[in-house]
Amino acid sequence: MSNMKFDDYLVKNKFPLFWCGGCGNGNVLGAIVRAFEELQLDRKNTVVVTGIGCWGKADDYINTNAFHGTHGRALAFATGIKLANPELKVLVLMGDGDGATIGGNHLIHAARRNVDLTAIVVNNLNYGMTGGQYSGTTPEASYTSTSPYGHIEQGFDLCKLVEGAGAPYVARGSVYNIVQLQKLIVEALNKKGFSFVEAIAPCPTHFGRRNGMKTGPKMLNWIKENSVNIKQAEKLSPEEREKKFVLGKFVDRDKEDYSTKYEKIFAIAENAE
Amino acid sequence: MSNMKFDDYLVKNKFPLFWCGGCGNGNVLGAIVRAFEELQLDRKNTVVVTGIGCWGKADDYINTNAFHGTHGRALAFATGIKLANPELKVLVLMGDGDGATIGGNHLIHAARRNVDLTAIVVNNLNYGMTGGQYSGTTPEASYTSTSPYGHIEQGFDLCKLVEGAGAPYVARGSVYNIVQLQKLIVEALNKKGFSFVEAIAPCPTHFGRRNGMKTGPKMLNWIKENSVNIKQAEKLSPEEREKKFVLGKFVDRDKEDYSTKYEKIFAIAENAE
Amino acid sequence: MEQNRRIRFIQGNEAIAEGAIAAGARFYAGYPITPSSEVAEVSSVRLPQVGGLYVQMEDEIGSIAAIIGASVAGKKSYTATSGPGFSLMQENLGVAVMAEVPCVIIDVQRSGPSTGLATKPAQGDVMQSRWGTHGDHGIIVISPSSVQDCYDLTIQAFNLSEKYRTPVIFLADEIVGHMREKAVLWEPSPDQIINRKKPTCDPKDYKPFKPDEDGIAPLAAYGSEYVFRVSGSTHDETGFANSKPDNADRFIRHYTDKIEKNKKDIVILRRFNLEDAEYAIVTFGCSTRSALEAMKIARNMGKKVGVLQLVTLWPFADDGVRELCRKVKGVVVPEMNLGQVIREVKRVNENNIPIVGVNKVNSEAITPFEILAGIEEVER
Amino acid sequence: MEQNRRIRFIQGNEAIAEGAIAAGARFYAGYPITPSSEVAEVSSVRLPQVGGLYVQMEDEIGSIAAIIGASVAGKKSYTATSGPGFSLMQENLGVAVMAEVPCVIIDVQRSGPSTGLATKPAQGDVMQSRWGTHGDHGIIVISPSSVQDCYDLTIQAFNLSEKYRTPVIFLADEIVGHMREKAVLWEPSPDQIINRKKPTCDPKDYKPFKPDEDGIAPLAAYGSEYVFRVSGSTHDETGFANSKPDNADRFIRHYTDKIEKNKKDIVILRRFNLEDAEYAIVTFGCSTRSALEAMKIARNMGKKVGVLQLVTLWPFADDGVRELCRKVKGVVVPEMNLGQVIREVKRVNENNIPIVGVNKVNSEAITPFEILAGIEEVER
Amino acid sequence: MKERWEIILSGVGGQGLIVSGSILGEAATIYENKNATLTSSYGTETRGTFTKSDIIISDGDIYYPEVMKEDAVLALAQVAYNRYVGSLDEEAVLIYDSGLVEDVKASRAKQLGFPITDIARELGNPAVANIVALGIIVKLTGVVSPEAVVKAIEGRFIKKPRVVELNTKAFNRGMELVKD
Amino acid sequence: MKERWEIILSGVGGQGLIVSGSILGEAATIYENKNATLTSSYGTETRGTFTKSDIIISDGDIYYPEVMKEDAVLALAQVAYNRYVGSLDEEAVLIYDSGLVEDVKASRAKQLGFPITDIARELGNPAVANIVALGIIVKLTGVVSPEAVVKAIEGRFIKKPRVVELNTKAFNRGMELVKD
Amino acid sequence: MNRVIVNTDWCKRCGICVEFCPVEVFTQEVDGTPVPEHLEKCTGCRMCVLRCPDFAVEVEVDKDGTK
Amino acid sequence: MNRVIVNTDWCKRCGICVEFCPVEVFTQEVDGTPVPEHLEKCTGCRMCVLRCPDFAVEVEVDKDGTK
Ligand SMILES: Cc1ncc(C[n+]2csc(CCOP(=O)(O)OP(=O)(O)O)c2C)c(N)n1
Ligand SMILES: Cc1ncc(C[n+]2csc(CCOP(=O)(O)OP(=O)(O)O)c2C)c(N)n1
Ligand code: SF4
Ligand code: SF4
Ligand code: SF4
Ligand code: SF4
Ligand code: SF4
Ligand code: SF4
Ligand SMILES: [Mg+2]
Ligand SMILES: [Mg+2]
Repeated sequence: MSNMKFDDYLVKNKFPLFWCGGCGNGNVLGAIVRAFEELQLDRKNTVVVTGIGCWGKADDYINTNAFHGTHGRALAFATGIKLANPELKVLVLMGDGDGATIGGNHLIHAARRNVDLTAIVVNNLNYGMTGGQYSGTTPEASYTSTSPYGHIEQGFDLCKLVEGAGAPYVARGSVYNIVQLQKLIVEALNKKGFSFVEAIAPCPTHFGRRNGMKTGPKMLNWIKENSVNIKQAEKLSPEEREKKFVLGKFVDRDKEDYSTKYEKIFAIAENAE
Repeated sequence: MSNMKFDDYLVKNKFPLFWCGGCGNGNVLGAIVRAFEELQLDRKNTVVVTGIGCWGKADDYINTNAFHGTHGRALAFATGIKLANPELKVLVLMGDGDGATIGGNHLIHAARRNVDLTAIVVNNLNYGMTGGQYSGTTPEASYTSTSPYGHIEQGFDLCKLVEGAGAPYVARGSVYNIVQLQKLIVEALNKKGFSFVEAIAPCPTHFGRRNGMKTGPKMLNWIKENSVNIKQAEKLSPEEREKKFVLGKFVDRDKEDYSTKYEKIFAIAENAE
Repeated sequence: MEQNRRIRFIQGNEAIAEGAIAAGARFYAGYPITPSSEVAEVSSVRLPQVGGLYVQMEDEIGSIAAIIGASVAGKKSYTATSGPGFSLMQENLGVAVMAEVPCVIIDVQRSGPSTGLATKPAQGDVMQSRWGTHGDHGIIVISPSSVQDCYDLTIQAFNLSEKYRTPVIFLADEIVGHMREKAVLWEPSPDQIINRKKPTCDPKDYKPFKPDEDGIAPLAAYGSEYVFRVSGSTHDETGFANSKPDNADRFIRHYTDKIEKNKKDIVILRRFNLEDAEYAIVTFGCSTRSALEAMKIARNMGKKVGVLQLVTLWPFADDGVRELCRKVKGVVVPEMNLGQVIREVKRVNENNIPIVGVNKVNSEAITPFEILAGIEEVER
Repeated sequence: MEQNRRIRFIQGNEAIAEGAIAAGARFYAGYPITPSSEVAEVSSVRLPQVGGLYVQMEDEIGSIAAIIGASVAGKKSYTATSGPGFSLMQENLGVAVMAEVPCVIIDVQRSGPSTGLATKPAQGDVMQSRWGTHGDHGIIVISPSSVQDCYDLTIQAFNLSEKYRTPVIFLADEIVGHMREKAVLWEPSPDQIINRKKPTCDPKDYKPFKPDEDGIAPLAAYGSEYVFRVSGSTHDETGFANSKPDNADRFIRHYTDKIEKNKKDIVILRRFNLEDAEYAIVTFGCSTRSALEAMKIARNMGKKVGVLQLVTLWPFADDGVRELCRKVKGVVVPEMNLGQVIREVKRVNENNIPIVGVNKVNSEAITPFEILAGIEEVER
Repeated sequence: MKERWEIILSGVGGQGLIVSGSILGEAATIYENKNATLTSSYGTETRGTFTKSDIIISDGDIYYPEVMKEDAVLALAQVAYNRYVGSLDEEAVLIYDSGLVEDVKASRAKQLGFPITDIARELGNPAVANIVALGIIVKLTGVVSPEAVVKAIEGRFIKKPRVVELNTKAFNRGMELVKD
Repeated sequence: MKERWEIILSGVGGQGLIVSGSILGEAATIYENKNATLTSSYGTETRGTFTKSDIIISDGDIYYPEVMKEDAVLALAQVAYNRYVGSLDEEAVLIYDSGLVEDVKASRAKQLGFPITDIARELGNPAVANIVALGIIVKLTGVVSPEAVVKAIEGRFIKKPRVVELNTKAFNRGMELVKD
Repeated sequence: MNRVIVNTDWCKRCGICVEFCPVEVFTQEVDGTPVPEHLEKCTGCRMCVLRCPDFAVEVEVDKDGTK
Repeated sequence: MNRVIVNTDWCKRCGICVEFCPVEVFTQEVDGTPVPEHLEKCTGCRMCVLRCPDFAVEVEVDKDGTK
């Protein structure tokens, strides 16, 4: 295959992007296609599976194979795709609502089952697509279109959750630290087994607007100010840490993936007959 | 109210119990009603919410209020019950299939949302009710009616998962260590906020039979041999620990529960009008 | 709540939320979805103002579960969704049927099966609202055609739900849900509000599924003197599981009968110019507006056209429609779907008069002119 | 697979799994539920023996999602469930419709709405199988009445699914699923198996939703030369989202039309003694057995009774039933529900002949004698 | 010979009645080219209570798969015996385990008691009581040939010669009981 | 006076057309006891592309809520202008923002251009262009009284006197534009 | 001596009480029914009560004889 | 000197490139369109390229002039 540039993976005739000005989705898309370039991914053998949401429209701009399913179920569709053809490289792009609120069960089970998928959750702390209601990651005390008096739930620490579910690769990046984000995505794509990358991203239109950060730059600055590196985080008290976006790689261990194990089942079953 | 004995909480005209000989469900039921006795719980103000499964039939034997819903959704029904009337003591009884496989999303969100509920998952490592298929907690390499060649998935460490989701009280007991189990249930019931107790229990009929432990005593001995106390566990290597049932209390921290926080919302909303 | 009595110029979805609160609902659990999200948003603002709870669940399955739970704990409760979420609610809708739990489920219909077109209207969930959950059951489905309806009929939906101890589906559509229109938010007087019957017997004798003479069992609330059990499995009067054939027969028939046998009380039909009509338009929801406009134009052209609006879609107005089919020469059934209500009209069309569907699924409203063309077709 | 050609004495559920494998299915994803679990269990043993995958998902929503994904990745796939699980599958069933993904969903019906009675039979999901998912769509539903049917018709279900690029519902019931009976597990020859059309055009020109002249678009598999996109949102021929009204119109109609317009090819009816019949029993699934027994007894009594078995429930055999209603003096429709198929029979009963339902929901099979009583009623 | 046989095997859960019914069905369908159906009632209530299987064997088609008129009923428990003893008619035969059914009542049907479970225990495993009973039924009714049943036993446990041996022995022992 | 007015407000997303439509509707329904409907087309495709609102105001009942025959159309963008300029008839008036619509074409309708957004900017906030336009429409058509609109503005922003002031000014400025 | 009573209507003959009594108080009948035979050994620890999954064992501790 | 090109068809005037260019190469038009005015300062770090959410910035580094 000829040398692919990052924008060879883009569907440019669909540009300009659907997303609002200052939305972080475009950055994550950029990090992904640049990771593709780095890995020289084969379009034909790649499937991008998306859910429903603003970020769920990302597959419109990626010219690999694509599956655009229902809200919250991307990982389940992806599991079928990958197990049916283990040769495929399967990326699963989900929002925080999609991937961690309605789709939380598929997320933890996919992590546990260790199917060789790469899940990228863009966490913009609310439901962008439907008008900025609170999601399972919305921080306590923030305002959304359905927490007009301030939100009273704690948000998930998604990386902790996915680690607790048993995933072999877990990392968090942010759109502000864009270079690191790309690096984590490359690592995740290289990982054999279930890999999970959370990307903290701005939704200026909804989360930003309702929390005093109407523009992309304001939201980016806020993300920057509220992020700490995993190393620095160690120095913080648990209470301080809970309020920060801790960025970096949390888990990276070797575990045989599902399809590899299934090969052994085939061998046993043949003999059992 | 007069002094209640543990068996005053039982629906004795439904005895003998529906469960198989040697099934651990009866033990957990015993631990629960003994905990009720210890706390002198008011039947009228108590609601037992169950899912569908062998363990899900537990409410048939408890003479408090009861809600027997659908497979996997007990926590969601319970959330509505509790939030609608915060005075109620709400127990949620679920199987490992019920509470952690199909119901995994409600579990992690309930933990995160911190509604004042006590969830007790009886983990018998498979779907008892439907004939012993593998569940999200079935250990790797074991045999079930749908893993005839040996199971290739890792099972959840439910306590880790629920801790990762943010629950303020997380503990694991076993039917073998029955006194400890009762103690953990009492603690959980006393906890304000979401409390989670996993009870490792034998299903001799299915999990036992297919894994060389056809009887209750054999399964109990196996559980005993594969359990370690949380203190002892610290001395084990991570690999060794992963293969054991670690028993004890993992998390116990104070967090304001949902209903308490909602009181503040009422105050703000009244003024906002 | 002075503003509650005012004339407002609001969206249908807002009127639904206001109607729910006026009906006495104090618990909302839901998961946002276009084009219903305004019901959630307005509820999140308004409920806490009146001591009610708004909670967003992790999905629609949990949402309907939570409102069922809240209802048994004593709060009138509701949720709002659209097709994809309504599909997810189907299993637990069965629990509300089986456990006879009053609650109101609002489905603001949008275009397409699957994810479809989130912001575009359709009337494609008519049959689903009747048959979407597995197994035999009865259900009440009400469909509004104006913003005022959204308010008035939401109150009615709660009333029927409480009266018959049954879930009620409020089947709106994107057009009615999103359009702004004048609505009078009147304050219902106590006798305009129906609350579920509470038990009055000795707490020891209370059987939560034992019907009174009117066929409906009183429902206590958790936390009262009445200790009781509720179950989504086949159960007997006590709420305990019971698999005896005659018990199954009794209760499964009950879920359908309590709706079907009270049709007279439940079914609301609106008749427009039917007295002298030679042709009738049978319609519901947003399409009613097009039908009435078409009728107006047709009448101006000298055609004797009338309109029958099925405010209650289910139980289906067998008698009303059968009678209509006996009286007129032909019927037109405009629907923003490929023909759902028309199947029912045909079923009761004993005289075999011509019935023509005007079906539109391109996500645009049916125009009056398309209905007029349908009338011309049926005239032939 | 020598045993595959043998006569076996097995349960319907086992025959379904064997039929799926014989049809070429190599992927099962499911979530256990009584009374369908044997389909899962047999599949978990048998699939790995033939290089196929068995995977249990976390729920039924994930199960149907996984088989849809697997199908687009090139494997014929299936799942099995019962009412509660089938209700949960409704949303993603719509994806299979919208994205035109072949797959087979087996619903082994059990008693009751909600959790009901897990081990007891019913035929309560007939309407749900047609209308359970939101929005307009068409669907193929096949119902077996014997263990041999479970094998033969499962193969047929896959064939239709592949041919029309559509999900097919295999609507069995507890009686047929759990009963043991003789079944000949024949090995289909290649021409008895239909596989989806693959594209043959230049990969650059491939449009996954552009129908050929036969109305069906070829479907490539992920990982081939053809790079393509599949979507559950309203999309155009390329699979990209498209909200233009004429596009919505075209595709939403297509999902219904490709089924309805091919009724001749799809619908299977079995006629028993209808040539001279004065009365007919219209039946399906397990009730067919009771109907045939009733017919036998009636014939012995000298009554001219015949049976029309709806092997294909949906698309409904409008023409076949309409014609029948023209020929006979009355029809009896026995169903283990409160009257679902009978609604459709009435819809096409243009001559208004008497139609009587024999409805039983006590979780026991309808006896031949109950049907005979129905015939007596219709004779009056 | 009779064209259609309707047989009920009844007892309590765990007695292997579905297995013996299946063997009978396999004998009839696979080895004698007859038709057969077997339906069982699965309880939801309590594990280990009354269960029954209906077996119909016929040379012709079998439509309705439930027994409409019993030719033979096996009762391996008192609760099962009680269920049938009063309702059977003269043409039926009621076979019961005389070790388990203690309270024998009058019946219009022909009643035959055998110490079925005791004999199974004698053979070394009470779990083969169902197969002993099968021997009795086959011998009494002739619904299928003994050879077909033996073939069915062999086919079913093809990889377990010891199980085949035990079951064949149990079956033959059941046949012999009738001879005696 | 006309019994039924059919008005379209069109432009691109974010111009506040639903707000101005709502104010018009509120003026008509709450303060003049008329009937009114407002329907808007929500796009799915791209944020910031063509949108429109249909407003109908009538003394009688309003059934079909979409405009069937335009009395007045506001176009706040070229794309919106293009959509209507060709299809309107003589009885309609087409009001456009002369600052944003550069390519003016022939039309059977009466066309009136005003520098709407520029004036709004002059007033200190381009976001009130929609209210300036409202002033123009009300003045031109008389569909509701100016007093009713001012009351509607006051009612809507009841807790924000500065917003009321700015909007009222914008509205009056729009009215004046027509006078000029 | 303590009294150990087995409710045979509820007992399912699982053998747990037998297996886990620390001092082997129980023997079993052929069908598995536990028989509290060696009551003299009973320490009154009540583990059989807590371990029985079927609420089928009761222990009445002889207060005078308690160790 | 480096060339910094803004694709105004794709640019949404969000201001991110302006805000985060370490050396303030950009100014903005009234409507927010970024103008790479101080090209002489550009270090070629390409952060504007990576930070633009709309793929609207390209930087051509002048190889001779690169620091
Ligand atoms: C079953 C179902 N429920 C709800 C919706 C409506 N819906 C579409 S996108 C979305 C939330 C999107 O939030 P997120 O996943 O965080 O993505 P974002 O838009 O923020 O990128 C919701 C609730 C749906 N399409 N399907
Ligand atoms: C939606 C749905 N799917 C599947 C089932 C079938 N089902 C009933 S219980 C059960 C599993 C029970 O396992 P678990 O929750 O572990 O409880 P146990 O029986 O082991 O106590 C299943 C799969 C159901 N009732 N509903
Ligand atoms: S709404 Fe938020 S998430 Fe969606 S495109 Fe706009 S900024 Fe991005
Ligand atoms: S099947 Fe297992 S879990 Fe169920 S009652 Fe029997 S032993 Fe207990
Ligand atoms: S533990 Fe209980 S059920 Fe088991 S044998 Fe002993 S008394 Fe019986
Ligand atoms: S009380 Fe203790 S010592 Fe006595 S029988 Fe029970 S377990 Fe044994
Ligand atoms: S970051 Fe990109 S979209 Fe934003 S202003 Fe700069 S060039 Fe335009
Ligand atoms: S390349 Fe770096 S220095 Fe140059 S304009 Fe971009 S951000 Fe500024
Ligand atoms: Mg989001
Ligand atoms: Mg379990």
